[in-house]
Amino acid sequence: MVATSHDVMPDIELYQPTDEANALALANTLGSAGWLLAGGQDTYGWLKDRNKTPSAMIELTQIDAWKGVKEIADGIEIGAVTTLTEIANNPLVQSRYGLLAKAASVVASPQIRNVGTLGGNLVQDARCWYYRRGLDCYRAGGNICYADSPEGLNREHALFGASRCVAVSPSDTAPALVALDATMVVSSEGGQRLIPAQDFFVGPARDIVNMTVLNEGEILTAVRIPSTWANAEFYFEKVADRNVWDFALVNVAAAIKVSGGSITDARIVCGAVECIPRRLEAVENAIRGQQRSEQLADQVAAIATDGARPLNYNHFKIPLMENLVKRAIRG
Amino acid sequence: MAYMHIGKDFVPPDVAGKVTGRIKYAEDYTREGMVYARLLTSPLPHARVVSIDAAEALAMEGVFGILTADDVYPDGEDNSPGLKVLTNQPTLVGEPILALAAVDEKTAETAIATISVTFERLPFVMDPLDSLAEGGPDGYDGGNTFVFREGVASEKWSRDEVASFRAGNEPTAEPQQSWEYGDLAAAFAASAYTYEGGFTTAGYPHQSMEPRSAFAYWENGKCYLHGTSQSMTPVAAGMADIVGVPVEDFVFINEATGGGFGQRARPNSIPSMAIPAKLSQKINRPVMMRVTREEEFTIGGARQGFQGWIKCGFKQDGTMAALDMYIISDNGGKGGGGDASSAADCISILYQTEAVRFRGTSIASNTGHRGAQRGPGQNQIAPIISPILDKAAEELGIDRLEIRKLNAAQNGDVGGPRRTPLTSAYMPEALEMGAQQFGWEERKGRARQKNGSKVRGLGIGQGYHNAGRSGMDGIVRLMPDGRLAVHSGVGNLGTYSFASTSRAAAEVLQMPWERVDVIAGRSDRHLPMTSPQDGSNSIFTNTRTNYGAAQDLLAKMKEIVAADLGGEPADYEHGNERVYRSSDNSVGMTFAEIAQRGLELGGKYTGESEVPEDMDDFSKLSVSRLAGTALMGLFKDPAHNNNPPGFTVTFTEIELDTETGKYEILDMISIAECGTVVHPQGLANQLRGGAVWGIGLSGYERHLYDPQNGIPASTGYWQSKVPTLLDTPANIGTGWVDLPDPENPVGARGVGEPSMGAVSAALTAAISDALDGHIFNAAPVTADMIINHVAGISSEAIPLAQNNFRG
Amino acid sequence: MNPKLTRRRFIKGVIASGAAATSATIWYSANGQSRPAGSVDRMIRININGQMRSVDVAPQETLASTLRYKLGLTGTKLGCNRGECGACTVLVNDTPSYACSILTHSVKNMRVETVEGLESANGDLHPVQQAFIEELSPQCGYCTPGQVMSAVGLLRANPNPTREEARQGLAGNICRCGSYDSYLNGVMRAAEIG
Amino acid sequence: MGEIVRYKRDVWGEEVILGVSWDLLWVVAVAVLVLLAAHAIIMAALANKKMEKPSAEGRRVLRHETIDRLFHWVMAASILVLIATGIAPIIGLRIAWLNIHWIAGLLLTFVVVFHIIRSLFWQDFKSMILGPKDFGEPFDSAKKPGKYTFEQKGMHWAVTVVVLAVIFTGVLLFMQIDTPFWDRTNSMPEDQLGLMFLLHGLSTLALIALAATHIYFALRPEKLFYTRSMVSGWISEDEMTANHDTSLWSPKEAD
Repeated sequence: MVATSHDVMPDIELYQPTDEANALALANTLGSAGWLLAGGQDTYGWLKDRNKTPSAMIELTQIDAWKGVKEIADGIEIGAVTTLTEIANNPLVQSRYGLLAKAASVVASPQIRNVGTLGGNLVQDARCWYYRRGLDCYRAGGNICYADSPEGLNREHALFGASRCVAVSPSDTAPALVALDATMVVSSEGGQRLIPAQDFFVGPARDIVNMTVLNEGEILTAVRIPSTWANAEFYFEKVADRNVWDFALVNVAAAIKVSGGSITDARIVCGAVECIPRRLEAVENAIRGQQRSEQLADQVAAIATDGARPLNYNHFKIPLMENLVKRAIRG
Repeated sequence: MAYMHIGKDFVPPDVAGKVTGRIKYAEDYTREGMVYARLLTSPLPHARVVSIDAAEALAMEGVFGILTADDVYPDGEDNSPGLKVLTNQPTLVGEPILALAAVDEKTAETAIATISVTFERLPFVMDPLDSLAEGGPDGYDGGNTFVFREGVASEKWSRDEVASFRAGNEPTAEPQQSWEYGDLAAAFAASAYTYEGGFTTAGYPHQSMEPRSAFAYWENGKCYLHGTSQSMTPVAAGMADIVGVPVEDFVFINEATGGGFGQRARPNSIPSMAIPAKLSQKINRPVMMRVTREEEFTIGGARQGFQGWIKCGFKQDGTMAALDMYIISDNGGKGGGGDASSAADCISILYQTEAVRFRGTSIASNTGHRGAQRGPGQNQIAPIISPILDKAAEELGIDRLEIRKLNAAQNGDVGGPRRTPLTSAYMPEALEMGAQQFGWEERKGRARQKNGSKVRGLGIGQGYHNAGRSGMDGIVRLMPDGRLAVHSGVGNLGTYSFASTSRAAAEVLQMPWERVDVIAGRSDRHLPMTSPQDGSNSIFTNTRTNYGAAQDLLAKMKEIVAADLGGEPADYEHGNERVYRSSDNSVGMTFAEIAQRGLELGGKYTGESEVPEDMDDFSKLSVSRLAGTALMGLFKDPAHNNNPPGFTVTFTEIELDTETGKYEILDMISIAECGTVVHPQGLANQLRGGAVWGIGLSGYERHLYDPQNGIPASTGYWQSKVPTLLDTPANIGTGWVDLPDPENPVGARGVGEPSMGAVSAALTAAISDALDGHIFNAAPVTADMIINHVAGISSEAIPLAQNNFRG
Repeated sequence: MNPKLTRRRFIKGVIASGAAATSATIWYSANGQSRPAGSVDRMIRININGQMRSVDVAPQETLASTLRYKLGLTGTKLGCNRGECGACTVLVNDTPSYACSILTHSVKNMRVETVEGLESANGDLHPVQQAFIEELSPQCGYCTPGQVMSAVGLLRANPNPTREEARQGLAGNICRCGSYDSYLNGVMRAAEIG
Repeated sequence: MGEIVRYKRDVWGEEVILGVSWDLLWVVAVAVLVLLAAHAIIMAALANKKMEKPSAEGRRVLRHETIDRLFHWVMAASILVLIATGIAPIIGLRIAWLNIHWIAGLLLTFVVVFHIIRSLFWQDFKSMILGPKDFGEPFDSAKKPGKYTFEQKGMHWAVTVVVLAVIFTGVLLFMQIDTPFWDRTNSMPEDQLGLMFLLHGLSTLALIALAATHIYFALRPEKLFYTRSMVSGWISEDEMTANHDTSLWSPKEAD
């Protein structure tokens, strides 16, 4: 029984495939022993700490086919290893899907956005510090949750959908993509599957050790955003302790269609309140067809937190979440 | 008075190396045959090492050896709670148990994983109040507190007393330490408004940018240690002792230090530097010990947290008549401090309180290493007292600036338990200057103005720290080429004081700066002993020593000239690097000529005789090694009497968003009252840096340990919430009163620490202003606390629990 | 390797399906597989500060380790080694990146610039360095090389930034001394010096 | 591989039990299949030694009252659901299994408690007691049992022990999750918690084996009439006299 503070990368193989087939083949062969490496901003800490011990890294950023923003028949397609900086500054994204540009621009820090990718931001692992410390909690395959214990520090944990594990979705871009009704393009040697953003993420009740439905050998290669929500009225806000390098206490992403002052359609999603981005369909239904106004926002905000089950120290997320939803509806 | 150097900006000798990356920190050195050390640390918050089995590790290829506490302390560890080099009695998770040296760090880490240590688990505690309660667990072996000169002791209150204290009531139990002046009862009786309540302040980590890495090797019986420290000579002397080598055989090399903030001022707060030295001695190889960010968090130290009760009485005219304060300060698992008493001292000086009673007890918790951090005590209390002052002003119908002015310290005022006179004080002037530059009169109408969910809040804060010491040594040399060498024992921690204080000597001799060499950075450069670079004392302390040494040098120079050219020394004056007869400028000698003459004369002129008796042994060693190399000026600074205060004032305006609990700092200006300004750019940096620290203190910096299992959470920059650029205002205005202090030859006092307290005080005041005067009685005031307050959710935190970020 | 540790990893491997055994060889033999072909070659040539340097780089090596421990470029500091402080910021194809959180092999075909590469051939300091001296931007100096590189990167992309743009540009570098304002003043001055 | 117990590190890095190694699931599955297959083959081989099957016609006697039959099937259903939901995450099925699992567990607990009480006070408890003389039964073809055969008693008591173990550990683990009735305390020491998971796992494996065996015999042609009796309650007088000693068991007429 000893502890040591690890700080250097352990021995591990590195593969740098330059074409899709090769990458998918490697992912398939290596299975759970192969670590998919994109920007690496959620990789090196795990490896340096020796809390995750794959035997090889498969670098995906050398594959040009998985980079960049391009127009498709219905909307746009963004390669999964496109950097967050590129997305935040891309004219196409800025002009039609400002929601995503905004979300990408508030992730972590400039240097992290310069190498961090959209795919990486979407599939990043839970940030619960107990889990990150390498403790054998539920999410690490153990049989206990240290955060939701009588004295556990759970200020930053879940309000909804907790099942043994109370970790939350840490991503800023995920709520934006769910709000934009995006589709995840998932490839493997077996072929390709298209998964609605909303179904891409999975909570602990269904899978307590993974945050997404990706199976071994599968790679998220692109994200498609339909034209349905292009140029809708968008609202994104992230509230965190620090204005750089922090994860949201709560964030909100909303796409709202308004005509003649009344809301014709809307998608509102909150992050950091559940293990998956939480779509607020009840709120959407409540505002559809209503005049967009301060009063409307005040009326429906409470619906957003129906069924919230706060832990010992995260009650504040309830008013915060309601306030952010209000702001999204007020616009 | 017109100075040649004092009050002027200059280019410190080290700054070029900093912008080019050439200047070397301990971790940047390398040496033939260098091996790497890694630490095995305690996984338990409190335990005793029963046995260590490292056989497998030692047998591994590329492993050179290990160092344990038994190697360091053959006669066993003392039972003081001070941080040890290595320990068999860990009182916090992450405390170093042994070090292993290997060919590279990867090998070292892998080898350490094979070592098995058997621990005896001991009870541990995270919240000092839990330990204080009857039957509660103790953080130390055999007690929960440490009594100076007596050792570990046990302080226990009845559970009811603890519960009542948590509820915000005055503690009734006997304190460990107390002091008092004035008639408290009468003062409260005379008070028109009295505030009373419990409060907490955060203890949070220093997180200096440079981890306390160290590198050491031995050569010809001498130990060379590349380390990191705020101070040079005091640490060099102390480390030699810890390493166990005579000071003359010990070379401490520390050209630059990546931040100190209090925790690297003295050897006993950075004993880990001895590990590579000891290990290198044992395995006879140069050893580099790179300390990780996580290790820097656990052994790098944190400020003491407070759990306190405060009662303040104000007379009808706004005078602060009475202060009664009771503080439980968190001693952590190792280290500790006297922060609590300093907090009361700070209020008594800042607000010239008529009657003060302080009571305090420090209790262990198995949470990290605690010690001095920028304004230890003064800065914890600043953000607590400020909103209370505003509440009093509101209740008594006095302007918030006025109530501060009328309580402010002025010349002739005294303060603290011993009613020590201040060397000088111009706080009302500082407040006035700040008010002018900030535009208090015009702005105060904006207070509490609402705009949608946003509310304006204005705040005024004041900071204080005792800022000057004396009794240290000075060594200057006039070289044969006429250049002036100022030997500085001051550490290079980023304040540039090691250079700016040297300018006092250049000032005396009226030497152009290009002709002056500051000798520092290595203990074998023959440096004078000085006081550690803590307590904002360097400017005051070392301008005195350098000024005095230069005066001694100048006297000797005039003697030499008078002897050669006739007349009395008094007949001569100096300028343009010459000493010449006052009556006839043409009769004189250049500094170079005088220096050469001094060398010929030797004796007292070159440090070979008449060395001041009462100089520190370390300084004497330096002088003896320099003897005969140049014309030397030596000085032993006599002790001064009074308290040289460092004061700052901050005005700020914020816009607080009641829906998110976040606020934007719209404007901030800090004014220093620190005597004559020696180095304007350096002072501005201290004011700006203090501001960022103040923002962290009142905002969100934290020191998280799992209350259930005692494992550290906020080990990195992200989790400790160190303020980023975008958390600070776009501009931080700076200014200074710039009136000379009589007890310093150039009129200067220090200021590094108070700048932080003033800003955090201004911010908590502004937050409370924006929330209609609500007082949180806590620092930090986090977004979730504000949201809960606005939403009317009663705090979920365990009452009086410190900075645990629980909603 | 610690047997306990190995077993623990094994356990995690089975349950969390997150991890395999602790070293490539163990894993492959345990699974009776041969390692796939195409793993990277250690010997690479990489463009550092305008020079092609040949260096032996382990597959897992971070750029910071290569720079500091293989090439002796110790101007690049390790403050946290976790991408949480910015002290190790270098330019990769003119883009500021954390050298502690990027693999050397990932940038072997790119231009890497460190603080050591900024001075001109005749030894003149870069305008940013000059301005940082004039404004006395550094305090302890440990974060300075990172601040310098972020500033240089910013000014290359935007030679005349507003103060707000400069704030955004330097936002990814922690300065524990709190010298942010002084660094910003330095950047604005550097933009003037040009 | 091949371990019985899985370990993990507790919060301080000390090794503690995590639970049973689910590799055993396959071991048990294979073992049970092999044994039952072997039994089936042997029975088939012995089948030629003809003994005429008692007729299901004629007078009917009551073997299981409705309430007991109901109990049996509810218990059977809940156990099958518990096994299915418990295994799902182990074999990597992404379903929200936990709620179904504890609800079924709760149901099982209730019916078992009900059965214990009823059997103690309202049923003929003696008929299920497994005495020393019962052990001679298999070896003496002349000897006939009372209401329950030696095998039936054996199975009953084995299931009793295993189900009680599953319930006991299950209830303790139930305390470790949030439910509509309470928020978890989550304060059981990690080594105890691991032990509970281990026992829960081991007893589950045993239960799977027993359930499989039970179902197998219930479906064997020569025993099918017992299964029928568990559905409709009666067996024929022939079946009774052929398999039971009426001096030890005299059931009342089935209506």
